[in-house]
Amino acid sequence: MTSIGTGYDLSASTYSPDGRIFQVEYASKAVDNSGTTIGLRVKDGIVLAVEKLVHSKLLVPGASNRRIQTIDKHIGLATAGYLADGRHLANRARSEASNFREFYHSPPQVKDVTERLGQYVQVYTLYSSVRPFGVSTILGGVDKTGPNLYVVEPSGVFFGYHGAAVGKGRQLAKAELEKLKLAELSTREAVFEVARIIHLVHEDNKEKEFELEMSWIGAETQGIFLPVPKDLHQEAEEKAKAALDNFE
Amino acid sequence: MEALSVDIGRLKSGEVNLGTSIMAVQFKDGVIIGADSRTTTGAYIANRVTDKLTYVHDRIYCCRSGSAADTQAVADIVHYYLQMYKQHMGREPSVHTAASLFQNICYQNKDALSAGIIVAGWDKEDGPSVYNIPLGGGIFRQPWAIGGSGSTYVYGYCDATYQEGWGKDETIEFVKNTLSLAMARDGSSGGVIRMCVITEGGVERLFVPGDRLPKFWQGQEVIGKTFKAAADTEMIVEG
Amino acid sequence: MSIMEYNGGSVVAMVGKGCVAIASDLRLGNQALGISSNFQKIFPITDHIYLGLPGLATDVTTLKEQFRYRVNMYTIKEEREIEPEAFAHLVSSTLYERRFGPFFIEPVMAGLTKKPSGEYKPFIAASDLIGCLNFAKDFVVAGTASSKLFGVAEGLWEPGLEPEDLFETISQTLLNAVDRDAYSGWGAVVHVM
Amino acid sequence: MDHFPTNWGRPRNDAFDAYGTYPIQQRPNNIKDNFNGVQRTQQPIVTGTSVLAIKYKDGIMMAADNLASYGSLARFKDVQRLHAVGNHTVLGASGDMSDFQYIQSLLDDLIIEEFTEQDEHTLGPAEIHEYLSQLMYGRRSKLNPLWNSLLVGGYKDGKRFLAYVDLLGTTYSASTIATGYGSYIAQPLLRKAVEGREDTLTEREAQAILEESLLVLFYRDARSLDKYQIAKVTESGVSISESMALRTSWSFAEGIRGYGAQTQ
Amino acid sequence: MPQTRSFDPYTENGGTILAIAGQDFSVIAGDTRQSEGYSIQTRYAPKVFRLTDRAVLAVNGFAADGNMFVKKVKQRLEWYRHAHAKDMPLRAIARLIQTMLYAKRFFPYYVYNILGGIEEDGTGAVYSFDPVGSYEREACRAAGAAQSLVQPFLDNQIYFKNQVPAPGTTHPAYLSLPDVLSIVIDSFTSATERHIEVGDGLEIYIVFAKTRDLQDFETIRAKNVHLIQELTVAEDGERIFVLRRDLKKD
Amino acid sequence: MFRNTYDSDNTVFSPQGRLHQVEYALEAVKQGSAAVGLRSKTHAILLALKRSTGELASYQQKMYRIDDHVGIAIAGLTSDARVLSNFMRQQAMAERMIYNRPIPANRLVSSIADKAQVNTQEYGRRPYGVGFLVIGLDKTGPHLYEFSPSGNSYEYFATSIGARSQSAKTYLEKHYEGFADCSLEELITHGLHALRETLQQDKELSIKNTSIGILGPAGAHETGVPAQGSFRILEDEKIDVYLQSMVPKELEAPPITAPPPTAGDVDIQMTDN
Repeated sequence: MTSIGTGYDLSASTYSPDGRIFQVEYASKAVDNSGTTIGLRVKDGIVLAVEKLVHSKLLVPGASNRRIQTIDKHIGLATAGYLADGRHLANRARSEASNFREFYHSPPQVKDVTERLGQYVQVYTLYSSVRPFGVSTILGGVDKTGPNLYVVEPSGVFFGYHGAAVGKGRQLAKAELEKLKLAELSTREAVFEVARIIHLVHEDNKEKEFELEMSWIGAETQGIFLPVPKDLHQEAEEKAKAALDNFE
Repeated sequence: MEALSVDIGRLKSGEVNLGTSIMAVQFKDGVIIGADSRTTTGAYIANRVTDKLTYVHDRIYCCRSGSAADTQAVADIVHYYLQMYKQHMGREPSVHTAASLFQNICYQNKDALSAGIIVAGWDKEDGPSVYNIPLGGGIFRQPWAIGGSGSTYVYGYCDATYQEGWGKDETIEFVKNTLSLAMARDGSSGGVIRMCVITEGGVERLFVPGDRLPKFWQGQEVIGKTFKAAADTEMIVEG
Repeated sequence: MSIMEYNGGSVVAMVGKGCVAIASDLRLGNQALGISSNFQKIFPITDHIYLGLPGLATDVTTLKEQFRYRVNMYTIKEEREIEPEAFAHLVSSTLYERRFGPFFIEPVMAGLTKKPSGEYKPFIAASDLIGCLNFAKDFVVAGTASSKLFGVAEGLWEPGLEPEDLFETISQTLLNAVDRDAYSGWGAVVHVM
Repeated sequence: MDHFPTNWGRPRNDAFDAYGTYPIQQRPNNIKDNFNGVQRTQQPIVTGTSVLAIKYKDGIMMAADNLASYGSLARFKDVQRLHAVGNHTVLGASGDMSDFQYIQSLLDDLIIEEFTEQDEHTLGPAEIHEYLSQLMYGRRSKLNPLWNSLLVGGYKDGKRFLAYVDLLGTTYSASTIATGYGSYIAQPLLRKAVEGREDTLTEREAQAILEESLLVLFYRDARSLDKYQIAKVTESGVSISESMALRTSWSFAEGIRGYGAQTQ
Repeated sequence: MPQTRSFDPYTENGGTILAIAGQDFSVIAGDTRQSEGYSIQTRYAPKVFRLTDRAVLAVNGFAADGNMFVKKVKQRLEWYRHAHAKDMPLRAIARLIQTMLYAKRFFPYYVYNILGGIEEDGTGAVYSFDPVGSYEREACRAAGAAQSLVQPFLDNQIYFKNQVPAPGTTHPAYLSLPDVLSIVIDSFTSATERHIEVGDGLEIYIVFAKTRDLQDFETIRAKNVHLIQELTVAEDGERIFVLRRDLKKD
Repeated sequence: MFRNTYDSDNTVFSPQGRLHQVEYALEAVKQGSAAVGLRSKTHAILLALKRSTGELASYQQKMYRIDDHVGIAIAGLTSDARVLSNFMRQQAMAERMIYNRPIPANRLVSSIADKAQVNTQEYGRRPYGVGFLVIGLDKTGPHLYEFSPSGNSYEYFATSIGARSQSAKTYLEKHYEGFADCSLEELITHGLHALRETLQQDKELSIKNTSIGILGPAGAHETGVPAQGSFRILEDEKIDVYLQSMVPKELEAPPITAPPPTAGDVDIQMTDN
């Protein structure tokens, strides 16, 4: 970042001489500093997981303070970066999904919502009067084309993935994801894998407390995006911890 | 509770009326849609060879009844939306999608429009399907649908005749007979029968000239005249 | 504007213990305009019957004469005074003669019937404008203040009233009812038998 | 010129005046609406008839036939007029079916919105009914009503709920309710069978009461059908039955003879 | 021909309400039947509503308008509480209601309102309104389907109209609570007898001034424990009760 | 003039991905006097320290009623608080109008958080300069939330905002595990102890400078509380009894003295880490 302080990095509406938009890059910085967020697209469904870093032990664990949001019956989203920006995007995604339903009288595909959300995010990279979103968004869901997983970056670009990771531990997480045969995994199996990976990447950030948050959609949830049930969550977390101990 | 009398026409002054007989039937591999060809202003036949089968997408057509201007405008808008849909989403719209677009417009503008539309076609998700969007802008999926002023005369015939599991040929016969019967009793319907067979493979147009319509009882027995036998009803395949 | 409200006026009759009472207002109006404060609408029929005729004033006069004539004919033919029950039916049939072009009058009658024992039994009745009779055990009302009369009467009337109490009850009923009726009022008259 | 024989010799019908013989301002359909010239409020077109509902021991039960009429034409004979709203509520509609479909899509949206909150707060029947009341009253206040009579029934947190709302926004709740023709024909039957027995009626009894009422309605309502569905809402949620057929009886009529001289 | 089926945005739902002001109390009552035409829609639809500890509003006419109006009044009172940390005084509520009704002068709420309660000076008060907001403070008022039946009766019994006091005496300036309650009950049983839209149930709200001795009421209360419910929220202020009775259901 | 190039505008990220304007807004919250919130299984309560500008001035209001089931305590710019609390009241009333139900407290908090987020992203606005503690009571029990100008909101067992709130938090962290089973009186005493930690050396809690907001059934010293346990604010004489219940400071376990946080402290929570 040699151009810092040259004055070309103060607005999203300014290019640097070498054609970069620094404000978008800086927004990505906010994402890179946050807890890791993972999404898995497997045989029959999607699992989203978040390493939710806990800044105070006074926080109520569990259902409140959620980082994974529900967008439609069959679509969910998890963000890394500024939580408030993430909620803003989740609200936008909900209204996009709702508008789609109103217009076409049928549920949107994950791609439909992702495309519209990508366009929305991109608009915030165009003007000096706004700043880009400080979040990367993983959208996942099951529609009539099957399970789908996308990541929308602060720049507004989006790609489809089999497995995606954003946030601080993304490198290690991606390395782990690549080892999995995602297309053969069931959603239930994916829950265990994703729990293990989150615990694994947290090793680098051990001094901070964290909470594992997971949601899923698949055959077992009748195609509805839901938080992973308590017993399964607990089982996955215990196995993850055990695996970690063995690893060490 | 008083009985409701529905004024099917609801035309504005001077409006061109599609007093009509239209129909769509789903079968195993696709749908057949059909319509008469008469357009009237009052009692005057403004066009005797109208084409009332309207393309809205590659495998989706609609049959229009009510005001010609209204239904054309609506079909144009839906046609536009479906083109945009394909370009934006990169996939073919479903019949349900097309029917929903029709329904949105018909419902939201129900005070201004007189439009009864049947949407039919073939798509990957559901295969063949037929949707009926009657006057108020409701939407009803049906295996077969009839509409227009002529339809009121043939509900009984359709109820008695239609059967599930038909192939293409039986379905064509059904459509042809139904429309002929409707045209024979409804003064606002007549002319020729136009049909489209919509399947995964494509759209095939069929045509029955006005002098080759299937004939049913004509009333001659009572009058006692001998009836000049019409030529065999024969179908002419266009193109 | 109903023709029944053209001239205004109201009548009420009540049963007491061995007595009856009938009362009316005295107003004659022309719609909202007051014309007279001394317009009689209760008429003696026999020594034991009073008839109240609220409604269109011209019909009040006509009917009063009509009934006088018919009661006289009855008396001559029968050589006896007409009983209240019989009179009620006379009223009814007289009105029904004009079933399809009625008098705009809703008569109320009160009387005493002589029983074989020689005692007098209270009798009241009312009719609609085409002669449907209503024999009540408590009170009957008619005229432009009828709904008000019903309300007050229902609240004030009780069984077994002595003549003085009956007088007070019917007076209060009529006065308070016509005070809330623009078409009735301008004085009142009460008859107790 | 008028080519319609039925119109010859009659006052002119100016819906069509091909040669413009009438000055425009005199044409009857050019007379402006008293309000603002916009013709907004029309009539219901494709309509459903009565909906019936009662409270019983385990919750509420609701019934409606499968007919959507077009005037006197029985146009759609497989229409569902009972609609589940979330897990605690069922909605039954009579009146205009396109408006009902619109209401259904609003409610579906609302339920998704509520689902996406994922916070243990869900809309129960009372909330749905209040929402619909505001919707219906709001539309009537714009003189553009949704032409329906709706019943909302449900069971949540151990409480039964049954209430009505119509195109004017009029609301009420009672232990038996019937809309449309049913309010004259079925409601007295329902009251007699249910009032005072809300807490003891079994599911079978409740269903029998509704079916009996539907039967009477089928005999006496010319816009009804002998195909119907029944919905129930209990502790365990909403369930809507498949279509069922009424068992009607006619054989008693065989010997009945009507007007005119009889030979057999 | 374009055919306009005109839409009438109003209906009437029957029922009757009344209110009577005492010296240091106020009584507001209404029946609970809701009807349309000859159909009884429900036997229990309240028409009388507690607004604050010292104000009760009775609404009658078109039920949908009535319910919406009460809801809006309640929300305005809630804002008043937010802004001033106290309940709005009765006479201010009366003026508020006028303003709210008149705001819809050209598409009125088709409802007759009667507001009853206790003024800031501790007196019992009744305000009555027409549908477009004309209002007046009175000692008593009846409204609704049976207004014409009940009002002249109240004139007679409350205002002593057409009654001449015995020589050397005067009419009492205020009636006692038991007297008022029996007049209310008589009014409704009478109206039920003679009006088809009145009946089923009766709700009588009673509001007492802060300073009032409730001894006479406690006697009544003891006899009707199961019928009377207290609705007071704040302590050391006005107190508010509701008495529920059956009326004939035919 | 500015501390760095990236801190004068809320639409600009720093190269580290930070939003300085938002961080400064969080400082505004710390300028306000402290508020403490905590909850048990049955109650949620707020305690706040009121300031006055001088002997002759009245004390600034710190608590607002939003609805029967929601109350807030504020720290920071009072005028911003009024805008947001009015918005909350509107939301609460709209919920009652449309659904006839009390608005779920978590959604109410989210709605102002969403509002605040917009002010961190668009030019020509500034982030709100006020933080809220929000208590709510619903079917799922009592709740306590914190709202901050960054557009974040969190649910806590107990927490504190405002000047020297870190000291109160330290107290709460030490004791919070026992709060769940506390009676209302014990809960208030804990709250007062926590609030006391935020006082300057020479100050004490008094009936004049302390407000207590309560949701939940009436306590032993309360009368005239509606059965549903509506939100009420206790001030003046009514809180004397609770102040009396406090354990004098000297007698308490050695106080954990946390150094007052400085600007740019780790305490600033912009991201969730």
